[in-house]
Amino acid sequence: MIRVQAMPFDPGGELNTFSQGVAGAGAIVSFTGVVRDVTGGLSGMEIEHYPGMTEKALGAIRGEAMQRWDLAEAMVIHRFGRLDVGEVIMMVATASKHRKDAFEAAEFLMDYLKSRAPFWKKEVTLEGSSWVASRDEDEEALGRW
Amino acid sequence: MIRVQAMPFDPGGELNTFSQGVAGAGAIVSFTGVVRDVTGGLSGMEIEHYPGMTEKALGAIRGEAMQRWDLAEAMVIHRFGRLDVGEVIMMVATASKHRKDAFEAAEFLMDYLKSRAPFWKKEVTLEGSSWVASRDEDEEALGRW
Amino acid sequence: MQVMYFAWVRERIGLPREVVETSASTVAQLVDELRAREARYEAAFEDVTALRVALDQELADFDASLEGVQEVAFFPPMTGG
Amino acid sequence: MQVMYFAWVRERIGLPREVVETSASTVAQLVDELRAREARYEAAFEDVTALRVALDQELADFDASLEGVQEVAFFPPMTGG
Repeated sequence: MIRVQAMPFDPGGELNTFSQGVAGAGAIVSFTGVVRDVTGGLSGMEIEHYPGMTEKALGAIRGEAMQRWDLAEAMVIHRFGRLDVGEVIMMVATASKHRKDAFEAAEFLMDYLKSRAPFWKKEVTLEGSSWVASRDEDEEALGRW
Repeated sequence: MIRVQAMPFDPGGELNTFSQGVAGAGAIVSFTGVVRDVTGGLSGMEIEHYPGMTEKALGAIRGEAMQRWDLAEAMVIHRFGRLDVGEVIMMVATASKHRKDAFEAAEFLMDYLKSRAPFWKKEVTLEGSSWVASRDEDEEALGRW
Repeated sequence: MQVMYFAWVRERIGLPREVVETSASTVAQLVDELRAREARYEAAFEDVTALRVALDQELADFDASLEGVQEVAFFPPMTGG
Repeated sequence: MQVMYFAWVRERIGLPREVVETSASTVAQLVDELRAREARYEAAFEDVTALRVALDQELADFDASLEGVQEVAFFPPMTGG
Protein backbone atom coordinates (compact mmCIF):
# COMPACT_ATOMS: atom_id res chain seq x y z
CA MET A 1 0.00 0.00 0.00
CA ILE A 2 1.23 3.46 -0.98
CA ARG A 3 -0.33 6.68 0.27
CA VAL A 4 0.77 10.25 -0.49
CA GLN A 5 -1.29 12.79 1.37
CA ALA A 6 -1.40 16.27 2.86
CA MET A 7 -3.48 15.08 5.81
CA PRO A 8 -1.92 14.09 9.12
CA PHE A 9 -2.17 10.40 10.03
CA ASP A 10 -1.88 8.33 13.20
CA PRO A 11 1.19 6.04 13.05
CA GLY A 12 0.00 3.83 15.92
CA GLY A 13 -3.37 3.32 14.29
CA GLU A 14 -1.70 2.59 10.94
CA LEU A 15 0.65 0.06 12.59
CA ASN A 16 -2.27 -1.79 14.17
CA THR A 17 -4.31 -1.83 10.96
CA PHE A 18 -1.29 -3.01 8.97
CA SER A 19 -0.47 -5.72 11.50
CA GLN A 20 -4.04 -7.04 11.59
CA GLY A 21 -4.12 -7.24 7.80
CA VAL A 22 -1.15 -9.59 7.43
CA ALA A 23 -2.19 -12.99 8.71
CA GLY A 24 0.69 -15.44 8.72
CA ALA A 25 3.48 -12.87 9.06
CA GLY A 26 4.52 -12.58 12.69
CA ALA A 27 7.36 -10.07 12.30
CA ILE A 28 6.34 -6.45 11.77
CA VAL A 29 8.86 -3.61 11.42
CA SER A 30 7.92 0.05 11.22
CA PHE A 31 9.83 3.26 10.64
CA THR A 32 8.30 6.63 11.51
CA GLY A 33 9.88 9.97 10.63
CA VAL A 34 8.96 12.96 12.78
CA VAL A 35 9.68 16.69 12.31
CA ARG A 36 12.16 17.56 15.07
CA ASP A 37 13.55 20.93 16.05
CA VAL A 38 17.13 19.72 16.36
CA THR A 39 18.92 23.08 16.21
CA GLY A 40 16.24 25.16 17.94
CA GLY A 41 14.16 27.75 16.15
CA LEU A 42 12.47 25.47 13.63
CA SER A 43 8.80 26.32 13.29
CA GLY A 44 7.92 23.67 10.74
CA MET A 45 8.55 22.13 7.37
CA GLU A 46 7.18 22.46 3.84
CA ILE A 47 7.32 19.31 1.75
CA GLU A 48 7.00 19.65 -2.01
CA HIS A 49 6.50 16.64 -4.24
CA TYR A 50 5.88 15.71 -7.87
CA PRO A 51 2.30 14.40 -8.09
CA GLY A 52 2.13 11.39 -10.36
CA MET A 53 5.82 10.60 -10.30
CA THR A 54 5.77 10.30 -6.50
CA GLU A 55 3.20 7.50 -6.56
CA LYS A 56 5.02 5.75 -9.41
CA ALA A 57 8.41 5.95 -7.69
CA LEU A 58 7.06 4.73 -4.33
CA GLY A 59 5.16 1.94 -6.08
CA ALA A 60 8.31 0.82 -7.89
CA ILE A 61 10.40 0.89 -4.69
CA ARG A 62 7.74 -1.06 -2.81
CA GLY A 63 7.48 -3.55 -5.69
CA GLU A 64 11.21 -4.16 -5.63
CA ALA A 65 11.13 -4.74 -1.86
CA MET A 66 8.28 -7.26 -2.28
CA GLN A 67 10.36 -9.13 -4.88
CA ARG A 68 13.66 -9.12 -3.02
CA TRP A 69 12.42 -10.16 0.43
CA ASP A 70 9.89 -12.68 1.68
CA LEU A 71 7.24 -10.13 2.65
CA ALA A 72 3.54 -10.55 3.25
CA GLU A 73 3.01 -6.80 2.84
CA ALA A 74 4.84 -3.48 2.69
CA MET A 75 3.37 -0.05 3.25
CA VAL A 76 4.56 3.52 2.65
CA ILE A 77 2.72 6.66 3.77
CA HIS A 78 4.31 10.05 3.04
CA ARG A 79 2.91 13.50 3.67
CA PHE A 80 3.42 16.69 1.72
CA GLY A 81 2.58 20.35 2.38
CA ARG A 82 3.01 22.19 5.64
CA LEU A 83 4.01 20.24 8.78
CA ASP A 84 4.58 21.53 12.29
CA VAL A 85 7.31 20.39 14.67
CA GLY A 86 6.28 17.08 16.23
CA GLU A 87 4.18 15.99 13.27
CA VAL A 88 4.80 12.68 11.54
CA ILE A 89 6.30 13.09 8.04
CA MET A 90 6.17 9.54 6.84
CA MET A 91 5.96 5.90 7.79
CA VAL A 92 7.10 2.59 6.37
CA ALA A 93 5.98 -0.83 7.58
CA THR A 94 6.91 -4.35 6.50
CA ALA A 95 5.54 -7.75 7.50
CA SER A 96 7.28 -11.09 7.09
CA LYS A 97 7.60 -14.53 8.63
CA HIS A 98 11.25 -13.69 9.29
CA ARG A 99 12.43 -10.71 11.32
CA LYS A 100 15.54 -10.32 9.16
CA ASP A 101 13.46 -9.89 6.01
CA ALA A 102 11.16 -7.40 7.71
CA PHE A 103 14.12 -5.32 8.98
CA GLU A 104 16.12 -5.37 5.75
CA ALA A 105 13.14 -4.53 3.57
CA ALA A 106 12.19 -1.59 5.82
CA GLU A 107 15.73 -0.22 5.63
CA PHE A 108 15.76 -0.69 1.87
CA LEU A 109 12.46 1.19 1.53
CA MET A 110 13.79 4.04 3.66
CA ASP A 111 17.12 4.28 1.81
CA TYR A 112 15.42 4.33 -1.58
CA LEU A 113 12.60 6.68 -0.77
CA LYS A 114 15.09 9.14 0.79
CA SER A 115 16.98 9.58 -2.48
CA ARG A 116 14.72 8.27 -5.23
CA ALA A 117 11.19 9.48 -4.45
CA PRO A 118 10.50 13.07 -5.60
CA PHE A 119 10.07 14.87 -2.30
CA TRP A 120 11.87 18.06 -1.27
CA LYS A 121 11.93 19.39 2.28
CA LYS A 122 12.12 23.05 3.20
CA GLU A 123 12.78 24.03 6.79
CA VAL A 124 10.79 27.01 8.01
CA THR A 125 12.19 29.14 10.85
CA LEU A 126 11.27 32.57 12.18
CA GLU A 127 14.14 34.03 10.12
CA GLY A 128 13.00 32.48 6.85
CA SER A 129 13.09 29.17 5.09
CA SER A 130 15.69 27.04 3.36
CA TRP A 131 15.74 23.85 1.32
CA VAL A 132 17.21 20.85 3.08
CA ALA A 133 20.39 19.78 1.26
CA SER A 134 20.70 16.17 0.19
CA ARG A 135 23.38 14.28 2.07
CA ASP A 136 26.14 12.22 0.49
CA GLU A 137 25.59 9.48 3.05
CA ASP A 138 21.98 9.06 1.86
CA GLU A 139 23.19 8.48 -1.69
CA GLU A 140 25.92 6.14 -0.42
CA ALA A 141 23.39 4.15 1.58
CA LEU A 142 21.99 2.86 -1.72
CA GLY A 143 25.28 1.06 -2.39
CA ARG A 144 24.35 -1.53 0.21
CA TRP A 145 21.50 -2.85 -1.94
CA MET B 1 11.99 1.29 29.35
CA ILE B 2 11.55 -2.44 30.03
CA ARG B 3 8.20 -4.09 30.70
CA VAL B 4 7.52 -7.78 31.31
CA GLN B 5 3.84 -8.50 31.70
CA ALA B 6 1.06 -11.07 31.33
CA MET B 7 -1.40 -8.42 30.18
CA PRO B 8 -2.05 -7.73 26.50
CA PHE B 9 -0.88 -4.33 25.25
CA ASP B 10 -1.65 -2.11 22.27
CA PRO B 11 1.42 -1.78 20.01
CA GLY B 12 0.05 1.24 18.14
CA GLY B 13 -0.67 3.06 21.37
CA GLU B 14 2.79 2.16 22.70
CA LEU B 15 4.43 3.40 19.50
CA ASN B 16 2.66 6.75 19.76
CA THR B 17 3.47 7.20 23.45
CA PHE B 18 7.10 6.26 22.83
CA SER B 19 7.38 8.62 19.87
CA GLN B 20 5.88 11.54 21.76
CA GLY B 21 8.29 11.01 24.62
CA VAL B 22 11.49 11.39 22.58
CA ALA B 23 11.77 15.02 21.56
CA GLY B 24 14.75 15.61 19.28
CA ALA B 25 14.88 12.12 17.80
CA GLY B 26 13.09 12.06 14.47
CA ALA B 27 13.73 8.44 13.50
CA ILE B 28 11.62 5.81 15.26
CA VAL B 29 11.89 2.09 14.51
CA SER B 30 9.61 -0.54 15.98
CA PHE B 31 9.47 -4.32 15.85
CA THR B 32 6.31 -6.18 16.81
CA GLY B 33 6.10 -9.96 17.16
CA VAL B 34 2.69 -11.57 16.71
CA VAL B 35 1.51 -15.15 17.36
CA ARG B 36 0.83 -16.60 13.90
CA ASP B 37 -0.66 -19.91 12.96
CA VAL B 38 1.87 -20.66 10.26
CA THR B 39 1.33 -24.41 9.91
CA GLY B 40 -2.40 -24.49 10.68
CA GLY B 41 -3.84 -25.94 13.87
CA LEU B 42 -2.10 -23.67 16.37
CA SER B 43 -4.51 -22.59 19.06
CA GLY B 44 -2.12 -20.43 21.04
CA MET B 45 1.15 -20.12 22.87
CA GLU B 46 2.39 -20.41 26.44
CA ILE B 47 5.38 -18.26 27.31
CA GLU B 48 7.36 -19.14 30.41
CA HIS B 49 9.99 -16.81 31.81
CA TYR B 50 12.38 -16.44 34.74
CA PRO B 51 11.06 -13.58 36.89
CA GLY B 52 13.90 -11.41 38.10
CA MET B 53 16.46 -12.62 35.58
CA THR B 54 14.20 -11.57 32.69
CA GLU B 55 14.13 -7.93 33.79
CA LYS B 56 17.89 -7.96 34.46
CA ALA B 57 18.71 -9.51 31.08
CA LEU B 58 16.45 -7.13 29.15
CA GLY B 59 17.83 -4.18 31.10
CA ALA B 60 21.39 -5.21 30.28
CA ILE B 61 20.61 -5.69 26.57
CA ARG B 62 18.84 -2.31 26.43
CA GLY B 63 21.75 -0.68 28.27
CA GLU B 64 24.23 -2.04 25.77
CA ALA B 65 22.13 -0.75 22.87
CA MET B 66 21.97 2.72 24.46
CA GLN B 67 25.77 2.72 24.74
CA ARG B 68 26.58 1.40 21.29
CA TRP B 69 24.21 3.58 19.27
CA ASP B 70 23.21 7.23 19.39
CA LEU B 71 19.75 6.63 20.83
CA ALA B 72 17.39 8.97 22.61
CA GLU B 73 15.43 6.02 24.00
CA ALA B 74 14.91 2.28 23.63
CA MET B 75 11.96 0.25 24.82
CA VAL B 76 11.22 -3.46 25.23
CA ILE B 77 7.84 -4.92 26.16
CA HIS B 78 7.51 -8.72 26.41
CA ARG B 79 4.52 -10.76 27.48
CA PHE B 80 4.43 -14.09 29.26
CA GLY B 81 1.67 -16.60 30.01
CA ARG B 82 -1.06 -17.72 27.64
CA LEU B 83 -1.42 -15.96 24.27
CA ASP B 84 -3.96 -16.61 21.53
CA VAL B 85 -3.24 -16.59 17.80
CA GLY B 86 -3.16 -12.99 16.60
CA GLU B 87 -1.99 -11.58 19.93
CA VAL B 88 1.14 -9.47 20.21
CA ILE B 89 4.00 -11.28 21.98
CA MET B 90 6.49 -8.46 22.28
CA MET B 91 7.61 -5.13 20.96
CA VAL B 92 10.86 -3.23 20.67
CA ALA B 93 11.18 0.45 19.76
CA THR B 94 14.20 2.72 19.29
CA ALA B 95 14.48 6.47 18.71
CA SER B 96 17.45 8.29 17.26
CA LYS B 97 18.41 11.33 15.22
CA HIS B 98 19.73 8.91 12.61
CA ARG B 99 17.66 6.22 10.94
CA LYS B 100 20.67 3.88 10.69
CA ASP B 101 21.19 3.94 14.45
CA ALA B 102 17.50 3.36 15.11
CA PHE B 103 17.40 0.38 12.72
CA GLU B 104 20.62 -1.25 13.89
CA ALA B 105 19.80 -0.89 17.57
CA ALA B 106 16.34 -2.41 17.06
CA GLU B 107 17.87 -5.41 15.25
CA PHE B 108 20.47 -5.77 17.98
CA LEU B 109 17.77 -5.74 20.67
CA MET B 110 15.79 -8.39 18.80
CA ASP B 111 18.80 -10.64 18.16
CA TYR B 112 19.87 -10.49 21.78
CA LEU B 113 16.50 -10.89 23.40
CA LYS B 114 15.77 -13.90 21.14
CA SER B 115 18.71 -15.87 22.51
CA ARG B 116 19.75 -14.16 25.75
CA ALA B 117 16.56 -13.24 27.60
CA PRO B 118 15.03 -16.12 29.61
CA PHE B 119 11.78 -16.75 27.75
CA TRP B 120 10.61 -20.12 26.47
CA LYS B 121 7.75 -20.55 24.03
CA LYS B 122 5.43 -23.54 23.94
CA GLU B 123 3.07 -23.98 21.03
CA VAL B 124 -0.38 -25.25 21.94
CA THR B 125 -2.40 -27.17 19.34
CA LEU B 126 -5.52 -29.33 19.60
CA GLU B 127 -3.24 -32.42 19.63
CA GLY B 128 -1.12 -31.21 22.50
CA SER B 129 1.71 -28.81 23.12
CA SER B 130 5.42 -28.66 22.37
CA TRP B 131 8.35 -26.44 23.25
CA VAL B 132 9.64 -24.30 20.42
CA ALA B 133 13.20 -25.38 19.57
CA SER B 134 15.88 -22.73 19.46
CA ARG B 135 17.24 -22.12 15.99
CA ASP B 136 20.91 -22.12 15.04
CA GLU B 137 20.37 -19.03 12.92
CA ASP B 138 19.20 -17.10 15.99
CA GLU B 139 22.43 -17.92 17.79
CA GLU B 140 24.44 -17.12 14.67
CA ALA B 141 22.70 -13.73 14.35
CA LEU B 142 24.61 -12.63 17.46
CA GLY B 143 27.87 -12.93 15.54
CA ARG B 144 27.00 -9.75 13.65
CA TRP B 145 27.33 -7.63 16.79
CA MET C 1 6.84 19.64 -24.46
CA GLN C 2 5.76 20.11 -20.85
CA VAL C 3 8.70 21.24 -18.69
CA MET C 4 8.35 21.20 -14.88
CA TYR C 5 10.48 22.66 -12.13
CA PHE C 6 10.54 21.73 -8.44
CA ALA C 7 11.96 23.07 -5.18
CA TRP C 8 14.68 25.72 -5.62
CA VAL C 9 14.75 25.20 -9.40
CA ARG C 10 11.09 26.26 -9.46
CA GLU C 11 11.84 29.22 -7.19
CA ARG C 12 14.77 30.46 -9.28
CA ILE C 13 12.90 30.18 -12.57
CA GLY C 14 9.76 31.58 -10.98
CA LEU C 15 7.21 29.14 -12.30
CA PRO C 16 6.29 25.49 -11.71
CA ARG C 17 5.74 24.45 -15.32
CA GLU C 18 5.65 25.72 -18.86
CA VAL C 19 5.21 24.45 -22.41
CA VAL C 20 8.50 24.68 -24.30
CA GLU C 21 8.83 24.49 -28.08
CA THR C 22 12.16 22.81 -28.73
CA SER C 23 14.03 20.80 -31.28
CA ALA C 24 16.58 19.61 -28.68
CA SER C 25 17.23 15.90 -29.03
CA THR C 26 18.77 15.37 -25.59
CA VAL C 27 18.20 16.73 -22.09
CA ALA C 28 21.59 18.47 -22.20
CA GLN C 29 20.60 20.32 -25.37
CA LEU C 30 17.32 21.40 -23.77
CA VAL C 31 19.23 22.69 -20.75
CA ASP C 32 21.51 24.71 -23.07
CA GLU C 33 18.49 26.22 -24.81
CA LEU C 34 16.80 27.14 -21.53
CA ARG C 35 19.97 28.54 -20.03
CA ALA C 36 20.41 30.82 -23.06
CA ARG C 37 16.97 32.37 -22.49
CA GLU C 38 17.24 34.57 -19.40
CA ALA C 39 19.29 35.12 -16.26
CA ARG C 40 16.77 33.25 -14.07
CA TYR C 41 17.23 30.09 -16.19
CA GLU C 42 20.99 30.61 -16.14
CA ALA C 43 20.73 30.80 -12.33
CA ALA C 44 18.66 27.62 -12.09
CA PHE C 45 20.90 25.59 -14.40
CA GLU C 46 24.30 27.02 -13.46
CA ASP C 47 25.47 23.75 -11.92
CA VAL C 48 23.86 20.79 -13.66
CA THR C 49 25.64 18.32 -11.38
CA ALA C 50 23.43 19.66 -8.56
CA LEU C 51 20.30 18.79 -10.56
CA ARG C 52 18.29 15.71 -11.40
CA VAL C 53 16.02 15.18 -14.39
CA ALA C 54 12.96 12.98 -14.94
CA LEU C 55 11.54 12.10 -18.37
CA ASP C 56 7.87 11.18 -18.30
CA GLN C 57 8.19 10.74 -14.52
CA GLU C 58 11.19 8.40 -14.62
CA LEU C 59 14.66 9.49 -13.46
CA ALA C 60 17.03 9.87 -16.42
CA ASP C 61 20.52 11.10 -17.32
CA PHE C 62 21.31 14.45 -18.88
CA ASP C 63 22.49 12.77 -22.07
CA ALA C 64 19.19 10.88 -22.45
CA SER C 65 17.21 11.30 -25.66
CA LEU C 66 14.02 13.40 -25.68
CA GLU C 67 12.46 11.41 -28.50
CA GLY C 68 8.82 10.70 -27.71
CA VAL C 69 9.09 12.42 -24.32
CA GLN C 70 6.12 14.54 -23.28
CA GLU C 71 7.08 15.69 -19.80
CA VAL C 72 10.53 16.78 -18.60
CA ALA C 73 11.11 17.73 -14.95
CA PHE C 74 14.15 19.40 -13.37
CA PHE C 75 14.78 19.38 -9.63
CA PRO C 76 17.48 19.16 -6.96
CA PRO C 77 18.38 15.79 -5.39
CA MET C 78 15.43 14.43 -3.46
CA THR C 79 15.21 14.81 0.29
CA GLY C 80 12.19 12.71 1.28
CA GLY C 81 11.81 10.35 4.17
CA MET D 1 21.31 -23.59 47.44
CA GLN D 2 18.18 -22.69 45.46
CA VAL D 3 17.99 -24.68 42.22
CA MET D 4 15.44 -23.70 39.57
CA TYR D 5 14.23 -25.46 36.44
CA PHE D 6 12.44 -23.98 33.45
CA ALA D 7 10.54 -25.18 30.37
CA TRP D 8 11.08 -28.87 29.54
CA VAL D 9 13.76 -29.22 32.24
CA ARG D 10 11.09 -28.26 34.77
CA GLU D 11 8.61 -30.68 33.18
CA ARG D 12 11.04 -33.60 33.15
CA ILE D 13 12.12 -33.09 36.75
CA GLY D 14 8.55 -32.37 37.79
CA LEU D 15 9.12 -29.30 39.91
CA PRO D 16 10.05 -25.66 39.32
CA ARG D 17 12.50 -25.22 42.18
CA GLU D 18 14.01 -26.94 45.16
CA VAL D 19 16.61 -26.38 47.84
CA VAL D 20 19.65 -28.61 47.29
CA GLU D 21 22.30 -29.38 49.89
CA THR D 22 25.52 -29.79 47.97
CA SER D 23 29.26 -29.57 48.31
CA ALA D 24 29.74 -29.34 44.52
CA SER D 25 32.24 -26.64 43.64
CA THR D 26 31.26 -26.29 39.96
CA VAL D 27 28.05 -26.43 37.96
CA ALA D 28 29.24 -29.63 36.26
CA GLN D 29 29.70 -31.32 39.65
CA LEU D 30 26.21 -30.23 40.71
CA VAL D 31 24.80 -31.68 37.48
CA ASP D 32 26.57 -34.99 38.19
CA GLU D 33 25.09 -35.08 41.70
CA LEU D 34 21.56 -34.33 40.48
CA ARG D 35 21.82 -36.84 37.62
CA ALA D 36 22.79 -39.56 40.09
CA ARG D 37 19.63 -39.00 42.11
CA GLU D 38 16.76 -40.37 40.05
CA ALA D 39 15.71 -41.22 36.48
CA ARG D 40 13.79 -37.95 36.08
CA TYR D 41 17.00 -35.97 36.76
CA GLU D 42 18.93 -38.26 34.44
CA ALA D 43 16.32 -37.55 31.75
CA ALA D 44 16.55 -33.78 32.29
CA PHE D 45 20.34 -33.66 32.20
CA GLU D 46 21.04 -36.41 29.66
CA ASP D 47 22.43 -33.92 27.09
CA VAL D 48 24.06 -31.00 28.84
CA THR D 49 24.96 -29.35 25.52
CA ALA D 50 21.20 -28.79 25.06
CA LEU D 51 21.05 -26.89 28.35
CA ARG D 52 21.93 -23.45 29.63
CA VAL D 53 22.73 -22.44 33.21
CA ALA D 54 22.38 -19.18 35.08
CA LEU D 55 24.13 -18.39 38.38
CA ASP D 56 22.37 -15.75 40.45
CA GLN D 57 20.43 -14.78 37.32
CA GLU D 58 23.45 -14.35 35.03
CA LEU D 59 24.24 -16.79 32.21
CA ALA D 60 27.30 -18.91 33.03
CA ASP D 61 29.30 -21.88 31.77
CA PHE D 62 29.06 -25.42 33.12
CA ASP D 63 32.62 -25.24 34.45
CA ALA D 64 31.83 -22.08 36.44
CA SER D 65 32.44 -22.06 40.17
CA LEU D 66 29.50 -22.22 42.59
CA GLU D 67 31.36 -20.31 45.30
CA GLY D 68 29.06 -17.73 46.86
CA VAL D 69 26.23 -18.61 44.47
CA GLN D 70 22.74 -18.66 45.97
CA GLU D 71 20.56 -19.42 42.97
CA VAL D 72 21.29 -21.86 40.13
CA ALA D 73 18.87 -22.21 37.20
CA PHE D 74 18.84 -24.84 34.44
CA PHE D 75 16.87 -24.39 31.23
CA PRO D 76 16.91 -25.03 27.48
CA PRO D 77 18.21 -22.36 25.06
CA MET D 78 15.93 -19.33 25.18
CA THR D 79 13.26 -18.77 22.57
CA GLY D 80 11.92 -15.31 23.28
CA GLY D 81 11.07 -12.53 20.88
